[in-house]
Amino acid sequence: MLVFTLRRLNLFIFTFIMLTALSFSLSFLFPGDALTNLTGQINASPEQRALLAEEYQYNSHIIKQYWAYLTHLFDGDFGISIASHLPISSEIMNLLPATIELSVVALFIAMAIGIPIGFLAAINHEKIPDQAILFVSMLGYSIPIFWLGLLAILIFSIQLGWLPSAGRISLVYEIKHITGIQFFDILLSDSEYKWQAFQNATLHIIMPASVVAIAPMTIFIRLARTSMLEVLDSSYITAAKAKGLTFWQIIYRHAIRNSLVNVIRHVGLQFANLVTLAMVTEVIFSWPGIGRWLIESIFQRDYTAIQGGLLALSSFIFIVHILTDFIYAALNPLARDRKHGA
Amino acid sequence: MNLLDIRNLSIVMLSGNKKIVAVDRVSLVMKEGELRGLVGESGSGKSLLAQAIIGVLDEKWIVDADRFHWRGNDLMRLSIAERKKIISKDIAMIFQEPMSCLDPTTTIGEQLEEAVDDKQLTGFFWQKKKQRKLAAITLLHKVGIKKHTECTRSYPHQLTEALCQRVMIAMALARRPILLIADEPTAAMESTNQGQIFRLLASLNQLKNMSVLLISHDLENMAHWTKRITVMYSGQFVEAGTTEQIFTTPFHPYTKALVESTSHASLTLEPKSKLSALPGSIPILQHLPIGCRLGPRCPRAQQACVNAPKAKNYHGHIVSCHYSLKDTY
Amino acid sequence: MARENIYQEEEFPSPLQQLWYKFKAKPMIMLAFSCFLALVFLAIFAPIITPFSSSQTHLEFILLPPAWNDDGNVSFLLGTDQLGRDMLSMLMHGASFTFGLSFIIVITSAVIGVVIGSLSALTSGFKSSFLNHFLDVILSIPSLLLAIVIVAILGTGLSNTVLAIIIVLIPQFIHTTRNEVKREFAKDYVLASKLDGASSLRILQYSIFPNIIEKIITQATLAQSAAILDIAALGFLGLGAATYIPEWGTMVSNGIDLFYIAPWTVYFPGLAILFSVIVTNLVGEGLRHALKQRKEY
Amino acid sequence: MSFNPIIYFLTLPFLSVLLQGCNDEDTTLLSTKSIIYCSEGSPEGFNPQTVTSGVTTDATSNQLYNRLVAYSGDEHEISPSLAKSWHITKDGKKVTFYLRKDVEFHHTSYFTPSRKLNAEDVIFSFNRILNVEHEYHEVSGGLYPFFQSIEFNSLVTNIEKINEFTVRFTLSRPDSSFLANLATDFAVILSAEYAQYLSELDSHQQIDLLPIGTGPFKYKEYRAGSFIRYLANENYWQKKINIEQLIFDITPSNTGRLTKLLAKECDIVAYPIAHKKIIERPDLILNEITSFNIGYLGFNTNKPPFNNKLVRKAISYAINKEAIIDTVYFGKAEVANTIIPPTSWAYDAHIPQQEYSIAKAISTLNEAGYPDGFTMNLWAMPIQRPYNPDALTMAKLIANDLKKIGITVNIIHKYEWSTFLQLITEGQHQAVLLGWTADHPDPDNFFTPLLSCPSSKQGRTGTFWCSKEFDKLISQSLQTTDLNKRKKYYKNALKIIEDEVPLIPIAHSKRFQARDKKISGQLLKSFGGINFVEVNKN
Repeated sequence: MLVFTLRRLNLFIFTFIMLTALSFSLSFLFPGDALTNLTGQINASPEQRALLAEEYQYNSHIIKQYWAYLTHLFDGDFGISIASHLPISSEIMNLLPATIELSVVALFIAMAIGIPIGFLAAINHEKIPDQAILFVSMLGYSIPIFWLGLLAILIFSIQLGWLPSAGRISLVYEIKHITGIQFFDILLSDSEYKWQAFQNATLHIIMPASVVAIAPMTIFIRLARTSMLEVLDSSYITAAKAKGLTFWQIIYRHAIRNSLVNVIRHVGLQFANLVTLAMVTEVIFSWPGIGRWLIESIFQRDYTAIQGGLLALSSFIFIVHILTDFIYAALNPLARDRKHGA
Repeated sequence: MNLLDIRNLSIVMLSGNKKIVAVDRVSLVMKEGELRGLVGESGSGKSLLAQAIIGVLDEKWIVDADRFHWRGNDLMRLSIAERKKIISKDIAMIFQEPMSCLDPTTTIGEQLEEAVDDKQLTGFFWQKKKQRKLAAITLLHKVGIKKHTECTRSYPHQLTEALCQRVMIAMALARRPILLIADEPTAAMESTNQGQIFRLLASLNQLKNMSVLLISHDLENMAHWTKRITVMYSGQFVEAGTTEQIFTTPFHPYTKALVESTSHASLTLEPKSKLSALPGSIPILQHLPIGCRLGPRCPRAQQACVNAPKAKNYHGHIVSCHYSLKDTY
Repeated sequence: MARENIYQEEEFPSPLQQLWYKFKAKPMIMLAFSCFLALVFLAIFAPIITPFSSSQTHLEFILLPPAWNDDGNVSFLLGTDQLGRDMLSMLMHGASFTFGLSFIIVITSAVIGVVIGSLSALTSGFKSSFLNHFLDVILSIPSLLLAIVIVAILGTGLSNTVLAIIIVLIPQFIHTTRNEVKREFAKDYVLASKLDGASSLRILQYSIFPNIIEKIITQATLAQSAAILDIAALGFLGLGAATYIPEWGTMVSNGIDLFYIAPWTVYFPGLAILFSVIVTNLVGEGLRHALKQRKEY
Repeated sequence: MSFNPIIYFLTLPFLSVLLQGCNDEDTTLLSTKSIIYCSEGSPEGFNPQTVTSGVTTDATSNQLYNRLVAYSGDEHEISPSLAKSWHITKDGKKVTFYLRKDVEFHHTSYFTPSRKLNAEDVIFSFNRILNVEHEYHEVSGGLYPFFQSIEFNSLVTNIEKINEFTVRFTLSRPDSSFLANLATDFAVILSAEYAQYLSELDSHQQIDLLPIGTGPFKYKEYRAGSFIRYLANENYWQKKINIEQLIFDITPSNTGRLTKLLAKECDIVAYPIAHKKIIERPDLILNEITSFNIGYLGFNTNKPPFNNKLVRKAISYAINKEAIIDTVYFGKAEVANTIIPPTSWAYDAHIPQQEYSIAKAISTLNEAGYPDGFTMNLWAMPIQRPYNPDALTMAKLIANDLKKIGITVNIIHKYEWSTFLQLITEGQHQAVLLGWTADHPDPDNFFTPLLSCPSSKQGRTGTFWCSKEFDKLISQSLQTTDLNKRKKYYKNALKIIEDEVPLIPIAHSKRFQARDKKISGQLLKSFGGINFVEVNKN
């Protein structure tokens, strides 16, 4: 387990260096002055600029500049937004939790629905349910998400009037920002309208999260199906059959667990895909997350924001990657180290 | 009384519009308390036959037999569920590559406990858990594993192949079976370990009067451990008899070739003389010859061999050949 | 095949022929394949065969519903938008942008990715492991996010979108090629040709490429559906094609303001994207299935 | 195969979370006590004195503040507000206001007033604008565009405190629109005590960001680009406010606002589109009100080729206004012949409708010396206003029209609204689609802010056109109270515009607003922004 952890740590450090280097080099790639892009100080006076240049080692060797940039990052200083003049770090702290909330709920929906359906398809391999599930999953995988979002609003918000179309919660509820994860904040607040707010927030997240979840769900269906087929084909299932266990006993006790382990392995990779979808969905459902903010930043040529947002989002994805690796290792004894060898 | 009586069992797969007969009208009779060998090259349908008996074959295989009696019950007349119930109660099976036959994500202990039949436990439900555990430990002891705590806590990949096979046997014993089918239990194992497993099987056979159907391609070991042997080739029954009969007076040309290719036989061979072997190789399922499937390779083949031969019984020594070697001895 | 099987020998078609036999066995896939070809045809010849030019406005026919509606007009089969442009013509033109460009994107990035990937597969040691980690990092950044960042660097517009998506797709091809080449390199037949004294490049060209080409084609179909969706998404977000270009994603975003009055301006471009992605995915699926079957045989 | 029970197991926790949220009926719904108004943009600040943008005045003037006087009734006469009465001397140069004595300022978490409104507050509010030396003059940029455009500082020479509740304005000349100007959304009264408090803390800027006023609502929370939360002012002097909360949900996208209305997430929306869809729904109401406005195409008369009168004329022949009215306004507007809407008394029925003639346009263009046409840029405003609900489509239509006379148009659209205005003020454009909404009923509010030399030089109207003759006519008109004389002056001024074409008037539109049936109370006024004081939810 120690070696496993060290290896992940090593990977994490490497990735962190890669990502910061990428974000640092962006300030040179973006149009305009690198120092301005890095700090966001667009209206700095010559004296202020000189001070900033000193701070960021702007006239030294590139490695020193990078190091100066890193030190600023560690101090939580991502520069200020060119458009709103607010510190990027505080913007990220405000927005990232919303994105995390949306994507985690979507991931949960995608897995909770996709994996059982995938198993169902595998159990009915090459029968009608299998074919139907495969076809529907192909459909779900092919729908452009922004279009799906629009249709969902049209049907569920306008025609049926069941679900709200925009935002995280109705603005009538005033929720203090504590953790940023709204459900926690609501539970932590002492408002008399707590449960109303909770219900309202739940209604708000259903549609965007489901829209985000559709495509990953179809992928989970496929993954779960393949994985289950592989497991059902393996000798320990035959052996279990020979042991005299019934079909459902085998499914519950052995097949689900083993195929689930294989599916979990892919969660990390799917998460990047899911966050991409969440970015577009945030635009459609006016979800106050980091994706929408990033896209707006492009229109406003807010390069500092793009750099910070990219760094924050990709680090988040990578942390989820590593987390799933650990969960996978916890579930799958094969991925851990051998305790007492042959 | 015959424990198992199988007549003309065929296993068929439909591939497209073609019908592939993987096992072609094989018969097998086993007596109670017998340790019987089933020999054949890989691909001869031994494993299929074993899996057909225990009923764990894939759905793509269609099994059909003229007679399938288990301790006098005609199993063919029962529904699949009933058949399974009887068989899983009385017959157990162990497989080749025991490691892959154990669930990699579950500890040995859990898997063992799961194999213990509920009916064997006498206590109330809150006592059952403990009883199960005890039963599992007893089983481990039975197969000669002393360090039971370490073993039950381990995952399959943390044990050696031989240990895994012992665990498999322990699991098989959990239901107190009457017949144990061992499908190449020692494949890919070192010879010292092989010996351990065989010894264990033999002692179980003798001490508990448990019948064993030992499947292997390794004729030498079979000669050592079994009393009677059945030989198969490419899904067809070839010859059956006592071990001695098979080794000293094989009636079938294939059996003869098989016996001659063992190192045991080659000890008597002149130095530098050719090792005997049949020409060609075992045919693949898609291109099975008609009639006697050994036909194209058989040194004694004649025109009559395009028809499948009928089995002939010579005082318990059964052979299925048009031109048997019986008269040459 | 009702051919009498007298001899043991069978006819052995070339790998590609075999693929084709397996591929065409499923009618659904064949249907998708012909749709795919039709889209390619449309992408090339759209300007010639559309009933109207995509920019021609008919001010007397503004927001005309599709022809099957009571207020529709037969000469505008799918209705018109708020400037009186014919939806059908715009959609047909859009095939050259959304679908046609995705085709070009995939071919370009596949060529670049395969070359880099196979060369990088020949590296070993520290360089190789660095490259591996590097690819992992790049692949863990969401493709759309990366494309957005590249668009931010280059500026918005259709050609920059295309460039951004090409850059984004290249690592995927590098990754696939690299893995496949490495896997093949470990096989015995490669060892055999190595013992014959073949150089690495020769092995790549004669032994490995023929064996991995299908994998790359499969990856390409996956990449194409992703490319279509990415072009459309960027167009929709206003980062891609300019508003007057009938790119499907842009058309959806243009239609949003009229969604409640003229829903067809949103329905049709969305359906067009859905259709082209499904067709591409089905062709890819068929290809993968045929490959798997061929390998199993 | 039976239905797989796994699905039940996995979805159960999720469902239980949902159900848990549904078991509270002990408190009444907060949403019944709150009104959500979906507005079209973020305010620039919370002080309407410093802006002209309608977005800001809508969000602030009537909600947070009061003025000395107000408009009332259909005839838009001046009525008392913070000033319960006033007196004007015969020569029109001295105006005295008598203030109410019961007006409380907002009590908020960041400031608690110790006294009621008095003369100090009025003097502070106007001195901030007039006195360049004033401590607060330069705060928030020192620009007071509305007051500059009416030349307020040359008009008012002195403001004096007569007693605690009496203030006198001394004017340099009589001005018939003075009271009307004080009734506009820009002339709000701030708290002098608050200013004093802030200057002690040395955070002057806060006066325009965390506002204290006398209006029916008080500031609670603002998140840029997202929402503004106001709470009812429990001490409002005029009446009791019916609702607890007023929320401005900032939704720049037109469809977004309509969607929120249809999905019942907004109670009221600004500038709704798709009227048909709203009328179809039995639970929604569409209000319309005649608004005094003009949407126009302005030429940068400093830049060639639009420094040439004939080119401007040629373009005015080439634009098909009827098509624009149909497409952009969905027929809910009138073609504008001139800058004055027909409902104003200054409107001259004799001015003919601009002829639409491609042939004339081509011949005029030839005459101007551009037989082969040219390429121009056309800037289209990026947000929706009543006078121009969809500038991009309008620009596309105009580009299409101009193609017929050989002019190629590049449309420039992708700027944020404040940047857009900044660049227009700098004169970066050749032509621009803009508009103007009157702040009060006096027709001067069209002439002076749109086309007088002082406001042209500021550049916000985008024309940079300046005519001494025109300016003389409109100032003559202001100095008289004789309606017939004023009509004559304005008629001549309109002639000059018709001849010079500094801008092409396109449409006078109505202002629309849609709301849920549950919301009652008058919201829209012909002049100025939206007012929530009477609104109720049942």
